[in-house]
Amino acid sequence: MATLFGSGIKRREDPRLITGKATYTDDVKLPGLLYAAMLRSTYAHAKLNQVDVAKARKAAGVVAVYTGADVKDKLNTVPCAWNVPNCDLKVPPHPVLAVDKVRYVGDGIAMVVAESRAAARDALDLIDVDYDALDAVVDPEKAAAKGAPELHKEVPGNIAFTWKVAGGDTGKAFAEAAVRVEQRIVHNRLLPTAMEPRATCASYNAGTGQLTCWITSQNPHIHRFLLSVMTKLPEHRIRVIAPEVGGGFGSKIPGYPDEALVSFASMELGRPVKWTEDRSENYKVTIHGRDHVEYVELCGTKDGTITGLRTRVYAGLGGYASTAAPGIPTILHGLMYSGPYTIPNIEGTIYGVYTTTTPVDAYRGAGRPEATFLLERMIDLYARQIGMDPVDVRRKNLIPKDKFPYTVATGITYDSGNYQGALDKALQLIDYKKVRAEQAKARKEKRYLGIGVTTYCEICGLGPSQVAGAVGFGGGLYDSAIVRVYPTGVVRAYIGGKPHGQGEETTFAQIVADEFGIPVENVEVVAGDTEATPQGWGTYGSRTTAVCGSAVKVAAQRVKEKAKKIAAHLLEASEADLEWKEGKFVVKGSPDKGKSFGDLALMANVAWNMPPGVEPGLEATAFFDPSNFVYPFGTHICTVEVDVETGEVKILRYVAVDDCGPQINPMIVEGQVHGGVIQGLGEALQEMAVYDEDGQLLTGTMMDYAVPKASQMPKVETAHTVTPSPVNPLGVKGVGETGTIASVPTLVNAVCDALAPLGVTHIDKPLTPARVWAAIQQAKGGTP
Amino acid sequence: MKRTITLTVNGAPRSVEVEPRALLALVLRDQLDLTGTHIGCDTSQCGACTVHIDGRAVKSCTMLAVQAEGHAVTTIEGLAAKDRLHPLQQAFWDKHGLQCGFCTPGMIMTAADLLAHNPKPSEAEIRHALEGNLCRCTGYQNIVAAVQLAAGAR
Amino acid sequence: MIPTSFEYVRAKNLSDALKAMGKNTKVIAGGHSLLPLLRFRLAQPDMLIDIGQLRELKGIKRSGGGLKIGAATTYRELLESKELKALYPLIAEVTEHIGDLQVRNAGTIGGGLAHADPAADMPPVMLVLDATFVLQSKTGKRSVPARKFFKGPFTTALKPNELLTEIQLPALPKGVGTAYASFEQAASGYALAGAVALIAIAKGLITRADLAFTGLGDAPFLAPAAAKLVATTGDASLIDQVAQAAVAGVEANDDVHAPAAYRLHLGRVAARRALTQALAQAQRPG
Amino acid sequence: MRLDFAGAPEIAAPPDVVWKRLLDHEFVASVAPGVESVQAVDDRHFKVVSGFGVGTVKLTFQLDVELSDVQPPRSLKMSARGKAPGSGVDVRTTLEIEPVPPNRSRLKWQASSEVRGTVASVGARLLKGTAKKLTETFWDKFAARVGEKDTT
Repeated sequence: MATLFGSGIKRREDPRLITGKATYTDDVKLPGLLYAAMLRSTYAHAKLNQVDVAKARKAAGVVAVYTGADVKDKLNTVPCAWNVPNCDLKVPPHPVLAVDKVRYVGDGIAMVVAESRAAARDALDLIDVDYDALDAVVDPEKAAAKGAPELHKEVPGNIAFTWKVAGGDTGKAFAEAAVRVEQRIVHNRLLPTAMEPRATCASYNAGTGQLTCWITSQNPHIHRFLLSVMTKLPEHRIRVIAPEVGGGFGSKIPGYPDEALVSFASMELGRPVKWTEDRSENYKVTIHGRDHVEYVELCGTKDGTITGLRTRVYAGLGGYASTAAPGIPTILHGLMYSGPYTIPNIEGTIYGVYTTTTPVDAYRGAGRPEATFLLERMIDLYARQIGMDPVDVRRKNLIPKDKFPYTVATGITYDSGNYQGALDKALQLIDYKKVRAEQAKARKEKRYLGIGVTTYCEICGLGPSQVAGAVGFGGGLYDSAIVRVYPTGVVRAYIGGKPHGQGEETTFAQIVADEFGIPVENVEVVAGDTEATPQGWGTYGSRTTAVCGSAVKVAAQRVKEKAKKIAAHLLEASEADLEWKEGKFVVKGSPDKGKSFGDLALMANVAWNMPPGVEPGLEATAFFDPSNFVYPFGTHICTVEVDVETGEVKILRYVAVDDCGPQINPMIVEGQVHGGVIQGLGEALQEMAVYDEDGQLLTGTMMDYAVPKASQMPKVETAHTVTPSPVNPLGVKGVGETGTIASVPTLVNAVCDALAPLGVTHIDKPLTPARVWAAIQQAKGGTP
Repeated sequence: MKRTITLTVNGAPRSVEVEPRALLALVLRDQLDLTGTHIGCDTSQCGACTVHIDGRAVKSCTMLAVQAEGHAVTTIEGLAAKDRLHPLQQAFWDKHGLQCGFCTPGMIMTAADLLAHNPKPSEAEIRHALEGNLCRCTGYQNIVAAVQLAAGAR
Repeated sequence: MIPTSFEYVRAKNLSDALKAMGKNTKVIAGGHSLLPLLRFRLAQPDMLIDIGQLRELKGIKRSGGGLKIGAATTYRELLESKELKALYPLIAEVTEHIGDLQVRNAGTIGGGLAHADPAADMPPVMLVLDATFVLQSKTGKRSVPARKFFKGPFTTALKPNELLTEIQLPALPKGVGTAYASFEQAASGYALAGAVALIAIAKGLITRADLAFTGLGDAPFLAPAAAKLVATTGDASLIDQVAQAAVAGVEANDDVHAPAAYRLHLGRVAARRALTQALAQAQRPG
Repeated sequence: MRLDFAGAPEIAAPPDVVWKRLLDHEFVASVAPGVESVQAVDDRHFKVVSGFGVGTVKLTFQLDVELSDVQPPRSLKMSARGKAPGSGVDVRTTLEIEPVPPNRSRLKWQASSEVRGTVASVGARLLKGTAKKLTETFWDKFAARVGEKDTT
């Protein structure tokens, strides 16, 4: 039987999705369902004097209205779960509804529960709020400056933490360096924009004391844990179901106030309650991404050896510390400053800063896109300064493929890699020499062609639990699976992860079917229900295949070991004499004497004739804890032409070579790369959340926040190399975030390269035509 | 004031009591149990709510249910005959034209309108036709490929 | 996102619709301008009068050498009209820019014009083509030139009890070329700056030159500078001068998407491109 | 979102007449577009209900208006804080009357508005031109009406 591993079979989750039969959270309907709506602050920063809900309580269809005062003693505050050590982290209380102060536009003030969506919405307009305005501060660098308005009395100067990373002797490296380049880099704030807005549907059964919550969650077990903390209900009384989830990109990781509020309402009222955010509400209250102001310096020799990197980063956290927020600009960012290079001296200081804006947390790539971007931008600036081809500079500094495992200056150890291999492949695909020649020719004709190259590696497959503990993550980062074989030989894998578009219902079935030599149709993957699945830590950080997939593999192996015992018993042979051949255990030398997986499934479950001391049943649970993170890598190259009259950027070609180890399903891997690259190109070209100085979100709808459209985006040419990881039994690395991590600097480098003849060195993303045009005017010496 | 409206939904006559302000998308979802039609925005940008009215793709969250009175509404649930897949549904499956699937019903409904009136669209025409449907997962490439496949299959 | 409550009537005929119009009523056809505002509760009418299905407001008819277009004709219907494409290819070209496929299926030309979004694509076309709008109320009808219709952002010559019922397009001169050049805001698709040009030629010389902008200011506007092209051959440097003069002194919009200086610059580029293309089209033999 | 506008219309009336009109809240309300009601709490505080909008967009705001730094007949400051469901607005206006000999005046006004909530996040594109137009129209109309003979 041909192996399924490596086969691009069609996705098994698709039939329900393409026919409209899938159930997302807002599709859940229960008898007696009530609807909740939230009143949100219109001020970014204000003292909350009085919240008058009297009229709203009396309105038709309204069942209850709750304010901060009503719930503050009944619900705990929203926890922050990533308590990064050694950085003096300050996490002030985050009430589920504002009590005395609001700290961003969208901060919750009251919840209305009513018989219909319309009645709940109508009642919001009847609530009168009296505020005293306070000064807002939206820029993290400004918020960290002396005299800035303070958000929390517990956090003087708004500095949530000061985290440092250091390796080597950076001071000496810079003092001795022949070449130094520096650049201020701003990472535009982004709105994750999962197409499905967030929703929660809570149903409390007073008889059993059981709360069932449908949540748009990337990690139902984490949500169960956080809900338990917030609602004070014991964890075993909470069942979280993440049904179909319409994208997350990090925005459906955190615990949110509204999830606890809706649960609370159901517990108070004894009826199910559902809340679904509008898109404009999503843009105000669901976490945002990025938002860094960075000061970066890089030093090296005149012939292209990088000797040092130094950063000072102001990372905006928004009004409160969201669930994983402190870990993003620190552990997932600062530790990756070496990228795929042998940079001996690295020093970074990261300030986490509270600002009067929506909380910022993990958004696709989370910390690594910012690290990769600053490094790849600096390398291009450095290459230009020393007059070397940026590819040659990269090649000169890449970690050699025979040096793995390799420990970089920031202290982490990369699992495996062949960075030169991916670079060579990408150069060959784009025909680098030829495009450079075309560029030279075009420049003579006053056409502005640019070539952008990124060589990257990233940290994912999060991660060993012991390390998670050491860096303050509030949970282990192992994952789990139960592989259960039914009497008729069909199999279910119950997994801790919660796929929401990544296709693990297919890839994990491929793993199991291969292990048992059965058709993939006979395997089903079950995810997203804490009552059915073992403890998992979620689908994010490109971890699910590397960690949870490995748990599936291990559990399946355990099942097979037990099946082998039963086979040996039934065949009256010793286990040592059995071999697995074409889906059967056969006695070596007598290939017609064998037991198929189906035979063994039946015998194990009916258990009429088990080997002595072997329990009935055929299932196994595995908790897989990886020995290290995985570090996928690759090279992306893009060519652009810039219309210098209008600032418009046209992408001519985009080539992505990624190495995520062996690919279980190449079709799915390719899809992840496509989506990741386009999401990164959105960040690089057009996405930008803009606040005004008063903290009003000016890009509050899809009319102003430019999510990429089909007509705006190019085709992506993909290829790969295969370098297995030694840290998990599948050898796989992650591929969910690589596209986004690599594409942003690739595009920006290409545009800056195109405009080099005009003297443009750097443009802060997104490279909207307006910004590109302004940079050209500035470089020309005119005012933009 | 609520009123009863009659419309044809996926080939069958349906009567439903609605307020004039009720959006067609919410009536389909909440009252007619057709939850394949999704709502992803409030400004008519994302297209997740796309259905057909009298054979033409419209955004059902930018339309009042009362406006649909007397018309034929087709949703993703009614695009193909029972237990069969429409060529576009098949093509989206074959070409990995979806990941989380939330935008997919709207995407397919728009593509169906495109192909009904332009059976052999170019890649540029497909991308232009899908401007009103946002997908955050796929990067569109496989969606375009799926529409091309379905066009070829017709 | 649920609108406030309102009453709804579907007009049986135009006269019913006109009679129903009153204080705090709104007319709805396709609804694509109105519905988002209703959902955000930025508009809170007491009653909606649905004219979207009135046959008497639909359709494209020949009239003299021009066309009469019913206000409730959808953009889709415009695109499907062979007559429109033959007589006013400009309208077909611009219509493809409006909204997206679904919006074009439901949105109507009259609805869009009456909404008078200062960055909409169609209003400058109406200025350049010198269209006439028929406005009707229960007491009668009047004709208003498009050039006197757009008063400011979302503000038109329509009185509260009046309805835009028909768009009348005069015949175009022989030897005419038209073009639209625009730069779209990436999210909404509305124009950051757009220019529509019409150039007619006789015996090698320009006999008529009209240029209008959208997206730059509070309302679409005609640029008088275009007249400088008349009686010339319209060489590139003159077109450039005209484009520059056309935006000189304009107080351009300024927002998160584009600062005023950039908008003006785009306006100039759009003007130059539209004029150049229109001229080339006018010069085409046949 | 902050919006700053200014103007300086000339008025065909002397400063003391302009000043009188400026403090006459009923007159001011009759000039303002969309004002539905004005209630004087005292001679410095007013409660105003006013529609704000243009075209299809219309919101009704409850405004608290306060006059300060009143220096007859030269200058005053007027602040208005308004609330509508989901939105808010603060407008601070500075007014100065300059005599224009022999018998006319110039009304120099500067208005600084801060807009919050739905109107700011959704309406930015709709709002800027509209707010400017409304503010300018108001003061131009005020100037024109004060200058009309029958109003003095």
